[in-house]
Amino acid sequence: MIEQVLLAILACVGLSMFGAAAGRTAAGRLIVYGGTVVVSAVVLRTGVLAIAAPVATLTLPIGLPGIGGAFRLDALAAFFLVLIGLGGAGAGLFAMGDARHEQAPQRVLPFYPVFLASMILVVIADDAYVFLFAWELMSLASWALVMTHHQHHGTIEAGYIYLLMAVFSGLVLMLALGLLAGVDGGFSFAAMRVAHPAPWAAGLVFVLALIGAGSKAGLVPVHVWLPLAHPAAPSHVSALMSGVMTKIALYGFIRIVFDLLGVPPWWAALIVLLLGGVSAVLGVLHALLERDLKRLLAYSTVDNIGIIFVGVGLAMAFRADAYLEGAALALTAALFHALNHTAFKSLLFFGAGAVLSGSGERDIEHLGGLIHRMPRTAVAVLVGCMAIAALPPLNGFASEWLIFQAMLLRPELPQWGLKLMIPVDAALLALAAALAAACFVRAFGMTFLGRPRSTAAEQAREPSVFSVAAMMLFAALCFLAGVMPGALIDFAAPAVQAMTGGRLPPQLAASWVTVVPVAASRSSYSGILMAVFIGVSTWLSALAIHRFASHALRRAPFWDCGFPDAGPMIQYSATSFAQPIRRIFGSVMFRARESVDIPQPGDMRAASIVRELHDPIWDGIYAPLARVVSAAADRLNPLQFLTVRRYLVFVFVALVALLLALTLWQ
Amino acid sequence: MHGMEFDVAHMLAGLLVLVSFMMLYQDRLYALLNVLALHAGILALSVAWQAFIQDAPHLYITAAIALGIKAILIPWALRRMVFRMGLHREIETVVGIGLTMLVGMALVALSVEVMLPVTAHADPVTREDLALALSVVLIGMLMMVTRRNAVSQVVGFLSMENGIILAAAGAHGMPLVVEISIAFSILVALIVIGVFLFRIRERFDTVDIGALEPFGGGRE
Amino acid sequence: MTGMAVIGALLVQLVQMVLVLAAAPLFTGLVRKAKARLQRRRGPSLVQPYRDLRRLMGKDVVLADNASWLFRVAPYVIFAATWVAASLVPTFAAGLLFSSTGDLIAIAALLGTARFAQALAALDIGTAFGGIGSSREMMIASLAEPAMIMIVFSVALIVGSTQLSTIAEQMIVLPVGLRVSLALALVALVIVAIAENARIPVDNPATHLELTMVHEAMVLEYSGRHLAMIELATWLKLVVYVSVIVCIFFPFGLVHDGAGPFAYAGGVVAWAAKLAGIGVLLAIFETAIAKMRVFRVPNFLGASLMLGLLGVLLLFVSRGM
Amino acid sequence: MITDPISALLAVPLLAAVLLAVLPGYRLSAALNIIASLASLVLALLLLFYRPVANQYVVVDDLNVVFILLNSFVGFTTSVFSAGYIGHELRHARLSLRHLRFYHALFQLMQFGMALALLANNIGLMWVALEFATLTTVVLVGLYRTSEALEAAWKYFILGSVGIALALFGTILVYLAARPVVGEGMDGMVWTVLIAHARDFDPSLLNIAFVFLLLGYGTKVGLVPMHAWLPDAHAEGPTPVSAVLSGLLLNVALYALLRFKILLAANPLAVVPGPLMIGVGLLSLIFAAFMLYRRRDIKRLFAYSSIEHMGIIVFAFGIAGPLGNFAGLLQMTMHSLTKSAIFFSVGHVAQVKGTQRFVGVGGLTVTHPILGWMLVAAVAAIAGLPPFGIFTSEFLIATSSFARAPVLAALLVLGLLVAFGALLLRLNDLAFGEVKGATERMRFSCVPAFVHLSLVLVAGFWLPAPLVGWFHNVAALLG
Repeated sequence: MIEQVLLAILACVGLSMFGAAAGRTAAGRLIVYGGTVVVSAVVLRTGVLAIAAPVATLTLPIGLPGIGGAFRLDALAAFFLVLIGLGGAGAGLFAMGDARHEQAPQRVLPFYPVFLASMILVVIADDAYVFLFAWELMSLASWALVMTHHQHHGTIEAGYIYLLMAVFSGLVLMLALGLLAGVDGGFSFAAMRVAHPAPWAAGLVFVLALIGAGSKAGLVPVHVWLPLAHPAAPSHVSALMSGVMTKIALYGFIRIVFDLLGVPPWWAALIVLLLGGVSAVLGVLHALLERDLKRLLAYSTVDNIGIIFVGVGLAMAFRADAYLEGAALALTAALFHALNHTAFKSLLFFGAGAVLSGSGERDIEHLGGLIHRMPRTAVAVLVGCMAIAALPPLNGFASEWLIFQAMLLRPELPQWGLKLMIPVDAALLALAAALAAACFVRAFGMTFLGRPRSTAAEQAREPSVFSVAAMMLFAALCFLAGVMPGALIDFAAPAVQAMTGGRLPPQLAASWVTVVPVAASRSSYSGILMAVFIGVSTWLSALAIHRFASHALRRAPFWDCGFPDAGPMIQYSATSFAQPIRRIFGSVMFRARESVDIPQPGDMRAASIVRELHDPIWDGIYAPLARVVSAAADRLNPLQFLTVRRYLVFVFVALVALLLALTLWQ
Repeated sequence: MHGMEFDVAHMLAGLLVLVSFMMLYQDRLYALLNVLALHAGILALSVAWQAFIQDAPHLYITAAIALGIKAILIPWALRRMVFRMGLHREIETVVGIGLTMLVGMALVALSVEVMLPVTAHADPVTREDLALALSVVLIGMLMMVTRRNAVSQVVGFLSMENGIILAAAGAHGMPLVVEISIAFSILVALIVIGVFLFRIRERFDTVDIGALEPFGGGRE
Repeated sequence: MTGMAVIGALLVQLVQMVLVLAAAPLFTGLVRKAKARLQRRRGPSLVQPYRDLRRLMGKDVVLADNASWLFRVAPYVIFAATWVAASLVPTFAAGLLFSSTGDLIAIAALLGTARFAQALAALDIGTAFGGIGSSREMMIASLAEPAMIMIVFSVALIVGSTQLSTIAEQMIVLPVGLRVSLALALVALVIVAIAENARIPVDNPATHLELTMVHEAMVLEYSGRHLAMIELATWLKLVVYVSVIVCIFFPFGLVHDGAGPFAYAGGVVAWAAKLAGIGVLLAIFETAIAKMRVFRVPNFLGASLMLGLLGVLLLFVSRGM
Repeated sequence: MITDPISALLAVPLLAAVLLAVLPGYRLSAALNIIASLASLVLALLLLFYRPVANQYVVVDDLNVVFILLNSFVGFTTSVFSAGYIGHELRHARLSLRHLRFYHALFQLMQFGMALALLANNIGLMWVALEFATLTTVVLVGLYRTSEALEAAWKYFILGSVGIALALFGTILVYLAARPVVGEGMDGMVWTVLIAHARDFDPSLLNIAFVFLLLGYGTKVGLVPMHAWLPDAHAEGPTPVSAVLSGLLLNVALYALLRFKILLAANPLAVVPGPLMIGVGLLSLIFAAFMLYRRRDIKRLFAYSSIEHMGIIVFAFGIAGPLGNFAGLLQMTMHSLTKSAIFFSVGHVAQVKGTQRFVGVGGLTVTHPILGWMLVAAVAAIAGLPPFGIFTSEFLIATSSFARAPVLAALLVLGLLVAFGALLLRLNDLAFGEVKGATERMRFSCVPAFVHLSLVLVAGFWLPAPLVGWFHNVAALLG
């Protein structure tokens, strides 16, 4: 089975070569993206088959010289293969339609399959070299894709920060794995599993893994590249980056911390929980204040990554106390939410892409009323928005509900730090969920509802059939995962058990409609019944209305408060929608300031409102770092201008110093 | 190893160090060139003496080279150059002469200190010789880095290299000494020619970067 | 359980769904009446809400030109979501048939679905008021929801469940000493309920002065049968919240499934009594205080969030867990 | 005597030099240059299979055969590249035919010098050969006769000469350390003899010797603080010379250093060279990393990146151990291939754009897709990103050193990151963004650079088993 995966990788390489050759032709485009769809489907199938199957390993004479490359397909890998397969298939399908709008296909096609392949390779890698090789290749390929529209404003900066952070994460992971490998270089994961590092080493490895994987996943405070890079790339690539690549980072974290490292101390869980909660709230707040549709989605990815990491942190906490069922529940919730996020975030990015190529506009202040121009897209995106806003009966709610259930197991924990941290996290998560609802009401409302705010929005067109198909597919996925959570929980069970040692009671076996994570008396949820009830009662009420109420319906202009023919500009804008939130949270967190300028009567100038936001993370960490480096560079640069004699002075001083050192040493 | 031979060799080497110090406190170019000639002369003597006591005839060639090229030819060439190119005659120093001398003392101390632990079965001659040679080398380098104009730097390089030849000659039965000394003479000749051709006057070292503008450093 | 029992349970469930639906307008009528009395007015009759409903059903719908399908579907979704939430709350009998469908969190989320639909519908026409309304509604919700979760937490930690039926059963036999955090939770929940139901001091259900209103601004464009559905859903929501409060904090007289018909009747009476009592209290409260400015609402809700957290932390102290 | 591949390997470049010095005409001499380089490549390959016995002057062992092969290979590709390059220079009258004869002759002489230095079994001979090679490059650097070129050559010359002197002093000390054991005369300088008796040498003399050798040969390697000549020399000389400097001469100097490291490692009492090398390596790495930021000249940028990589390599050899040495050797090989490929591409860039300043170059991937993407790939490779071979060596260095000395490894990683920041910044200017500079079509082949890059690419996935075994032997040799 693992051979299939490797073949899929090879196929991707072939596709990328083909793409480099025939990138400009429409046929080439269709073949490459179609090929990626097929490859993804194969990978998806393999994952589904392999998750319950026994572990398969394979060693090839490539990779680290003299040692060779080890590959392994276990339950966790299989689960993430499913994720990649889903995301890849969807993105490929969407791209088959959407990529016809691409101006520079020859900059996308050669790298897209490599990107996909590298993600697959990360998941099946079984030694440090192959793992990091694939990890950094993933960064490099996605960087090339981010640079596609390099002549657009800001893309180069985005690419720069992205690759720099990516290489940073790679190097940090390199150190972590190096420490795990030990002095005599046991680079294979098999060796690391049996070698138990000293406590200090374990702690260090954990911190490094958190920084390294976190900065690829987009965890605050190492998330800054994400909202820059994801929007800059072509839409289907953004979908893949947000929907899948961040999950690969999650995989890296789980693989190192749960599988290779043994059991990290409880304070590690505390850190993860803290960062997770902060990421969730900060991410969604940023999203809520964002005007650019794709950046909004990118920030909401930071939010969801935070939620996922809260789940992982809970699992670590329970694991540190050997409470395996709890750990299993928490990790299941995290993996489930990761899967869901792949589904709805890809869907939303497809939607954003459809809007972008349909109207040429991604600033929601200039959109509106697209529900009339792009009805199918609107339906799909609406489902996505409801899913990401964690509304029943869709999948977003199911996974967040599981996370809350895991949090309610907290009393079993002895450590006070965790006891106090978890309720706070719960509040943060609830806040994030509510803000996400607000955020996506805003996003959907401003984009699809109301009246068009620009001619671009007026002339928007529905995307091609491929793109619509991709969106509908994922909408259906969101619904299915929402109504049948039990199936997915059972599906993820082998991976969870492999990582935590515990497992949840099988859901479908007990009762195929309801999810009972711990005990029926404790809590239960049935997405399918929920859906049925809502459907039935909607139908009933509609029936009753049509039975008893009048059917008369008049069309008329909306209530304009007595201002005749008010233009679309009087609509509530995205900025004004976010204003209450900005005022409540932003003033503290982003030092948000607004200055309104209303001219005197008779004055002809337009009224204006200026608002400024500061990103505390950027101002607090990255700007100072950049300043330090550039200051050092400036200080050292004069050494370029010295004269021969001064260089000789260096040599002389070095010589004398070394001789001196030698005498002292003897 | 006969005591007297040993003392003579030793005396000559010490003399060389002494002359190096004399170089350090010269502040006139011509005088410096004279001292250089003296330096090379003494080197020639000590090499010749080594040739005698090791009865290694090929060392006489080295001695001859030292005498012919370093003690006569090069000083003469440099003198002409100073005359032709109208370099101004006094040497601009970076740090004061006195301080330079002190540093020189420290360097001698250092080189003795460094060579001290060399165990006895590397015979004493070598050890002492090496200590002195090393101090000559270091002082030569000190000269190069504390003098601002090209000629005196060339002189510094020459004295440094004299130290090396001294060490080489002192090393009993060391092969290739002649070849090396020849190679070195060529090198020095090239440097002198370079100074002459490239018209590298005080520009060899200037205090302000501005003067280097069109040059390598300035490019950046 | 046997088929007979299933039918019985189903019956109870249906009865309670219908009952809640039927009682909702009456409860609102009661509150209005009580308020009027407190303001020395005669006020409308108790059944006025039913009349309003009939009238609205009879009228034709005036739909804005650019209204989309979403605008027309929203009322039904809002109503349905609220009604399903109502069906999950034990009113007079615990251990309902459907209660396994969702717990307290799910109920809150269902009301969230309704809110989501309403906020979107408000934006559909593209007027200033719809925008104001939905923006403020989401702002309030974003603060109310964490508070709600905190309440769920403190309750769930005490009884070890988020299932309302279980909670109700546990609450009756509760050890003394946890009352403090419960009291805090109660206050917090009341605040949340007030905010979520657009009552004074957060919002004024009676006002039509656009700039001060939240809920009314959202439904401004609705008319006829659509408005009827929305109004009904609003009243239903109020009853849901009251029932939740009652079920958690005053679960006395709650009947367990499998009891005899008379017991059920008793349960219904008890529930009605509790409802009436709370309705009067609400009326008094609303008459006593004035509506606050929109930007003082966050502090109001923040207070409830803090109370919730405090309650959770106090649990450690009082139970040492 | 030509039957013996070693003397053939030495004779070929010499004869070629003589011929090239007299032959007129650009095409002929370029062709001859290529042929001669090819011949030495073939002979080097021959050495793989037929290994003659060492005599007092020359030896072929595991250590140097790698370098000989690498040298002759890069020398060959460079000669191919230089044919096209020089043609362009002639067309634009930056060089005259007279210069050209000079250039080609010196090119072969340099090859001779390096080959001799590598083959030498005699530390004195090695010294002479290395100095000879250096002098030829000095003249080549000054080839253009511009004031900048002359300044660069002069800097190189002076610093080089001081380095020469120090290295010689070190060599003498080694002889003195050896003499009491192996007796007077030539044996005291024959490598094979030295290494055989190294354990009995006087350690304190060896220590002092190593200090001088480190500084002396380190000057040629371009280690900070003796690096000053390197950026100028790379920037001002003809591009093929820059390629050879970075790709080969630095390696040869490092090879000399390694020989003596082995000597010290073989002596139990001598000071461990590790700390010294680690210190100098880190210093070079971090210093170069920061110096990369303010560069305005493309070739100078990559010259500093060579300093950076030499720092990494010396660091690796300082860390030592089988992994460290292996990584160091791999990094040396990969670096010479990649860096010369970079200089080939940069040479093309400078020729199509008419300038080698960053201000004049931009948006290459738009105007010259092949060249642009090749440059992107090359920089990705030099920055140690997969799928290229340098990733392998840097992976080994970072992981193996972090397990031993976390702090040092952290510093190493810091340096790598800082350097990468600068490289990427510059790469964005060159390859992306709005188009700057002339858009003249390319009139030359990218084949040499392409060949190098594909080799590096393959190395990222897979190294042939014999090569690996070979590296392992050498690593063991290095202790």
